[in-house]
Amino acid sequence: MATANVPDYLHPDSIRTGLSRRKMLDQVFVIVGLVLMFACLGVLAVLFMNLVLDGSERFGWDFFTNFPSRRAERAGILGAWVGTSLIMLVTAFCAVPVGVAAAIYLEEYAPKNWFTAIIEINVTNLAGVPSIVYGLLALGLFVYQFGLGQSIAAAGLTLALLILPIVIVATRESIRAVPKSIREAAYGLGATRWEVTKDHVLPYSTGGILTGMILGLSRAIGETAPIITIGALSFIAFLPSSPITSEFPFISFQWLNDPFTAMPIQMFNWVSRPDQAFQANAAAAGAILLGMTLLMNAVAIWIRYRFRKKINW
Amino acid sequence: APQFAHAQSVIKIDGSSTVFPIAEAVAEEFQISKKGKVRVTVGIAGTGGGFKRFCRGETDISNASRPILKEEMEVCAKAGIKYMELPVAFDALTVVVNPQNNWVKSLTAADLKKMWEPGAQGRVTKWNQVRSEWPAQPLMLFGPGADSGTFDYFTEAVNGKAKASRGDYTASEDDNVLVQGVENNKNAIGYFGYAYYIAHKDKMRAVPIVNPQGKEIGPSIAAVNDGSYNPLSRPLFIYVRDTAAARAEVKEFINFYLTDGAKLAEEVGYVPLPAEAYKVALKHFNDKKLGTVFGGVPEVGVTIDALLAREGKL
Amino acid sequence: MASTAATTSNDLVSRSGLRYRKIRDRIVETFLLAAGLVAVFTTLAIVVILLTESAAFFEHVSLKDFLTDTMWTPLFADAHYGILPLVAGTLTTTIVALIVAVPVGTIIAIYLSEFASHRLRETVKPILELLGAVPTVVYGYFALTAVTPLLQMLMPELPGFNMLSAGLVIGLMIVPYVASVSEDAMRAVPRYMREGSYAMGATRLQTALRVVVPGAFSGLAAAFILGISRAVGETMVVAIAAGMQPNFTFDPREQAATITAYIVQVSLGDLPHGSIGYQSIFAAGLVLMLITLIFNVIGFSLTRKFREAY
Amino acid sequence: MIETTSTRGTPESTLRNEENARPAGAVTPRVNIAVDDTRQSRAITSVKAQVENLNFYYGQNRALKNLSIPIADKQVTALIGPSGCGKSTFLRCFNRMHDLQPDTRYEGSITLHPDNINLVGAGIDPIEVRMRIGMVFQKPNPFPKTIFENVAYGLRLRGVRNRATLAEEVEKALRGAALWDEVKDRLQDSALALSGGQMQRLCIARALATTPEILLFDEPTSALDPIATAKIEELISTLRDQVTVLIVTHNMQQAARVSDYTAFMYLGELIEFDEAAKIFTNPSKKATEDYITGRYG
Amino acid sequence: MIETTSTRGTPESTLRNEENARPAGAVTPRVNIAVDDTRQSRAITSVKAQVENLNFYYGQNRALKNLSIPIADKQVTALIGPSGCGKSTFLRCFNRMHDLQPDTRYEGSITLHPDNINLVGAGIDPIEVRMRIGMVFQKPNPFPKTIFENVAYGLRLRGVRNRATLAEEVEKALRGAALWDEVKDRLQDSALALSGGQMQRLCIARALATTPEILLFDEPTSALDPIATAKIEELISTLRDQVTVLIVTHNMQQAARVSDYTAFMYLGELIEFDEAAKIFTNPSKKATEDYITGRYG
Ligand SMILES: Nc1ncnc2c1ncn2[C@@H]1O[C@H](COP(=O)(O)OP(=O)(O)OP(=O)(O)O)[C@@H](O)[C@H]1O
Ligand SMILES: Nc1ncnc2c1ncn2[C@@H]1O[C@H](COP(=O)(O)OP(=O)(O)OP(=O)(O)O)[C@@H](O)[C@H]1O
Ligand SMILES: [Mg+2]
Ligand SMILES: [Mg+2]
Ligand SMILES: O=P([O-])([O-])[O-]
Repeated sequence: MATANVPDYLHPDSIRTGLSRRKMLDQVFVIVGLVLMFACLGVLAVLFMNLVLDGSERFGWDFFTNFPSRRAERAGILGAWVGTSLIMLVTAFCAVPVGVAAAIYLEEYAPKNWFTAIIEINVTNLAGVPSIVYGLLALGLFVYQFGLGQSIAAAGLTLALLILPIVIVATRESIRAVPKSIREAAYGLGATRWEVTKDHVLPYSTGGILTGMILGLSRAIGETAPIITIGALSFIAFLPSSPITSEFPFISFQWLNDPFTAMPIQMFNWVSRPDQAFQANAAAAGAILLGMTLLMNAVAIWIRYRFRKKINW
Repeated sequence: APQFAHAQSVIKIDGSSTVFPIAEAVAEEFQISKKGKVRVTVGIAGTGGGFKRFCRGETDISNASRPILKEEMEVCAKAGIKYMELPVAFDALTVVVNPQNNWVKSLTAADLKKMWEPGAQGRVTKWNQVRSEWPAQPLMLFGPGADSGTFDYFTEAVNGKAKASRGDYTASEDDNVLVQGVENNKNAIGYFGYAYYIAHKDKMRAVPIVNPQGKEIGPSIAAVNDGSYNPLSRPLFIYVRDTAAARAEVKEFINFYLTDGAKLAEEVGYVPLPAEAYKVALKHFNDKKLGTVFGGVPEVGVTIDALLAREGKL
Repeated sequence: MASTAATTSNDLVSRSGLRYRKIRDRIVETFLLAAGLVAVFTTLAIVVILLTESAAFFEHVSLKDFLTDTMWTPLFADAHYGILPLVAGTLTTTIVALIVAVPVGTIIAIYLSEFASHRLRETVKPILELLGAVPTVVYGYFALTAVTPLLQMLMPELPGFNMLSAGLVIGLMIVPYVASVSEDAMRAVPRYMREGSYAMGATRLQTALRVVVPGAFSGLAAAFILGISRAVGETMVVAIAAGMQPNFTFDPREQAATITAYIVQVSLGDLPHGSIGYQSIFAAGLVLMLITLIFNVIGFSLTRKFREAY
Repeated sequence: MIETTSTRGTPESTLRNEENARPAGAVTPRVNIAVDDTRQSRAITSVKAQVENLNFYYGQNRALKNLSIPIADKQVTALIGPSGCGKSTFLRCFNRMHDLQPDTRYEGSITLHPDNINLVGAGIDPIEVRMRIGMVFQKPNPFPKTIFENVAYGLRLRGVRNRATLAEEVEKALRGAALWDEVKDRLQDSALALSGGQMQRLCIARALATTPEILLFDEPTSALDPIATAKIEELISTLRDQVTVLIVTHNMQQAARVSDYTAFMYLGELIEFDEAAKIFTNPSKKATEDYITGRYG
Repeated sequence: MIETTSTRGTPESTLRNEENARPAGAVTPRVNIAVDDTRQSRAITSVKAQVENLNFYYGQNRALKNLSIPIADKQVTALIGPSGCGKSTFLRCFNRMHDLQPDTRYEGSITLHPDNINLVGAGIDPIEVRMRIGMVFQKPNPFPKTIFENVAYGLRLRGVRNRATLAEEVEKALRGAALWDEVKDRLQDSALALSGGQMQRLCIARALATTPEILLFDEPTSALDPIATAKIEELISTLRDQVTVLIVTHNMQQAARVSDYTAFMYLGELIEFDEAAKIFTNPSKKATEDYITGRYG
């Protein structure tokens, strides 16, 4: 076919020269892409190293077991990490059941009508609401309307609402990954919706749900703005009440009403102290907070990977 | 060793960020001395913000860098909140500039007014608009926010009316933000409590203020003590709710405050009151001497002896 | 013989058991619906709270002042209630962020989706997403203590608080977000579309730019718009690194407050319930909410479009 | 050896020209599909279900048009027809699978004998229908559970708890699906570890465990290799003695091999229903013949 | 009317028993596929590409086994065989589409005449190969651009900017694909607005625009309705005069209708290659015959 009458641009020679230019552009793009990608990853590394180096002198057992102090070298994050843990407990306890249930409703039950559409739109929209707006909601609703004040309960609930869309979206995605054929198999045997959901859909999407939960919590753990908005920035050098008591009934929920501090708040507090010594504390707290977040994400990735491997449709 | 506290009550303190360093130090040392059995929280809502919470009964002790105002007294009275007013230290309200600022040698009350009066808003934006010999650099202002006692005192002292200030400056209830602002900006000028200056004195320069006697005086403990740092030196207070004062741990706390407070105030950069003054204050506390001695009107330049001698009013 | 089959299975059908199972199904459904409604109530609560407090705010402040005044000093004696300075700050930081995030995010997305091996993509993507998971307060610290000093080496006149540094860091923060959504969109372009191009003798870059990117266009647009809505709502970075001064300027080298920074700044103090200052943060929040809502609606409808396209 | 015919008319023209308009010179259709001629031609003696004027709608779209077919008891009825003609839609009416999808509608009736209930009637609970009528799908879809639990699932739904009963019924069902020997030593293994053909037989066992009155198959072998296909076909032939079977297939050879009766559908309509032997050797409609000889589809 | 045969052997047994082991009593195969008998049987006079001992590996999986086939110049060669036998894999060797997937490997050669380059050789750039050999896919895959831009795409890749040249070549290609009359008034409309059959012809035009030496078709009509299919088949027949065509199809009738030569593949091996007329009337292998008569697949 490559006869003499082919136009110039189809001639093998011109094809080859044009081709080498195009392939070079490809190479250039690869380099640009790689550079940008590793630059971003590099920033993550720099960020982490920056925190670790700045905070290096603070890392030590004392840092975890000391309360904040006016003296930087004596200050620690005991109150902060305990507070953060308790808040996460409240958050997980509220957001996960509600989020999973809402996701099940939307995926398995909801008929296609305007009402469901409203719920859908709400969920997608809430996912895009800036976190500070949740802070305003909490300030107006939890702090003043419900009278919860600056308590662990108020913070936990705020963050629960904040991550609710994340949990819902992740759960829906993993529920959707359960093939229709499995549902049909179960329905075909005479199962009701709930039986299909509980026996099949939920068990097979546990991985995705757990992943969503952890990702949600990892988002919540670093949220500062909404907690500041409910007014939680203060000097607190004690722990909330113990949830376990020595007297009957051995469990107390007093801690829900206690004032608290949390990791990001503590870090923000130290960042805004200009004393260089406190910057080291801020960096150390930041490194730990970042470490916690990264760890949670790593766990989530691992779970996702594990479950993906386990059930291969 | 830290331990989970049981469901015992918390001493809640909020208010002035100027007083915060003292309160924080006292709270920290007190809790250490009580081995964590008593819990104290200290917020920094600013003097005004602190009084608002205090008069709603949300806090036990309110820190204040100025006396309680008439409106605040009324709110408290309406809510049935009675209190004791205790002076805890002296402060030299400090005007600072960036160390690279080589043109400001001192400031007069008139200079300060030019910079900060409400009419300056949006208009006075360059240093040379304050004094023509200064450079035509942008004027970057940092100061406490509207809930701050420092703000109230400064506007009263400089502009002649509390809260009368321009609004286009970087305002923060958190003095640390102001410190950073001044540290990082060559053209900055700001004001806040002496303690915050002391903590960062190598990164900023305190500007001497021309006092009514015409002398250029820089902020210092001596200048406060001899009354020459005028009109920007002022007493700091705590207000204790009477019902809270009935609680044993609060009593202990106030005792600790008025006995060890002088040392801690000095440590964090304030001017302690004379030893005698703390004794009198403690006596007033134990005698449940209620009310304020200011009657709700801002005053500039009162001495401590005069204060302690006055009769309180709710 | 038909009857035997029928009886055996009818034993198993057990009507009373079925009734119980169906009632249980109903009850569960009610619970699940209630959970679904939490999302609706949350939205409602946000709207109601923002609107009621803002309504109180607008009793004192005319809408005209709010929208046209160029000064924002609600807490001072000479109070001005012009939202423009805050909006300007918000837009400026957002634009700086986008100037970083859009090209970088898109190039990374193209690289990952069209050039990178499966292994590399599966390794890099989660790591990149970690960049989006870093707590914003940490980014704020980074902006203030690392990026600003770096920029000051290049621009000695740069003030310690500035929107440039905050914007750059927000941009960095939303890169993974833009990259991830764009990459999803590009990967939604079916393989046969790419194969069509390769079969014509196109290189990877030509295929990416001429076929994949146009094919994923609405997805890319959605990624950018969702990125915008993120940047608009970002709080801690600007609160820490951009200064908190309402400053009607679009110059990123200056310090300024954003809507979010203002809310945080006010929250740091304790504004009494019912004061105009308290209401002002809700009015600011309402504006923020409206801005993000607009972007979200556009973004999500575009996302839906690209999902439906194939 | 048959000489090749020269009918090169495009498929659609072939379809439009019904019997009365055959192109001149066309040769008689020659069908060479293997039909098990050991089976004797028989009329339907006992009807398990009678489909009467069945219409089905996906929203506005009428996917089934006035279908009327008798389903012979304990016989295999096959549904054939080109893709999209409504075979699956028809099959799924029998166990009300369409009820899972919003905006669908049945008209007409499918009367199940002997108790004469209308399977697609409004008064009858779809779950009850599904408890009496089993289904096997195109793609083997075992649950990602153990082999045992897969088969036991239907019984558990019906409230059977007793371990011994369960074990007994599971064994019976697995034997019925000709799978017992292959899996009896690994009942606790995951069902996903089975081969495609084994999975499909497991799905049949799962359906059999609850003794369904009718068993529906929707292209049960189209995802399987030839060997597995042969096994399933054999199994379906033996099932004929226990249960009424309705099978959709796009493979005419398969339909010819396994079915007693065959229905040919086109565009949602029933074109022809007859004994399989008749349909595959001597269809009475030109469209059927064209389809069977592979002229389109 | 032909009597029905009684061969009910399972597909795999049919396959295993090669000619020499036919079950006793089996009837001679009867094939009734329509072959265009106006075409004359002809030997390959000119070879466009010679496949020699081609092996292809997806990782460890050897998908093509020692294939050797001549591809006749300006003729249509069809590849048939059951699903998964490697037809697409084979086709995609010709334009090196496999290079887009990691961990694939070619062995052997496909020599393209007249310049005698080895298409699957390591030295030759896959992009250059693709620029000389066009391909049309199973699912019509026009780019989300205008009709004009779709056809012009290949030319633009090759650096053609001149508007007049582009317009001219686009028209020529569209005419070549028998689409010009239908789209000439809406060249600036989106290609996605076309019907399935038009889209597929557009894809053919797109490939034709760069004057490929070989045109590959991978089941080009399997996503189309009968009318569109007929048009494409007709088009392929006319293309025979311009370009060498290699077509994969699962529809035997189609292969019989359009191809000059046919290769039957099974499990990655070439079972039989011959003139189409020969393959469809008198295959020499039992497996081919079984496949053609629909005994499996
Ligand atoms: N879920 C659905 N919603 C709307 N229409 C549908 C749905 N499923 C099928 N249809 C339509 O109903 C008609 C019949 O489809 P059906 O799946 O029953 O065909 P089929 O004969 O089983 O085809 P195949 O051999 O491809 O499985 C088709 O036109 C199809 O487009
Ligand atoms: N991308 C791939 N990676 C690994 N193996 C593949 C890939 N594509 C195909 N195969 C395998 O190669 C073999 C041949 O597949 P191929 O797609 O060529 O078959 P085919 O004859 O075209 O079938 P069909 O008619 O279904 O298209 C199959 O066993 C298939 O599983
Ligand atoms: Mg079907
Ligand atoms: Mg193929
Ligand atoms: O915080 P203040 O001391 O300025 O009220």
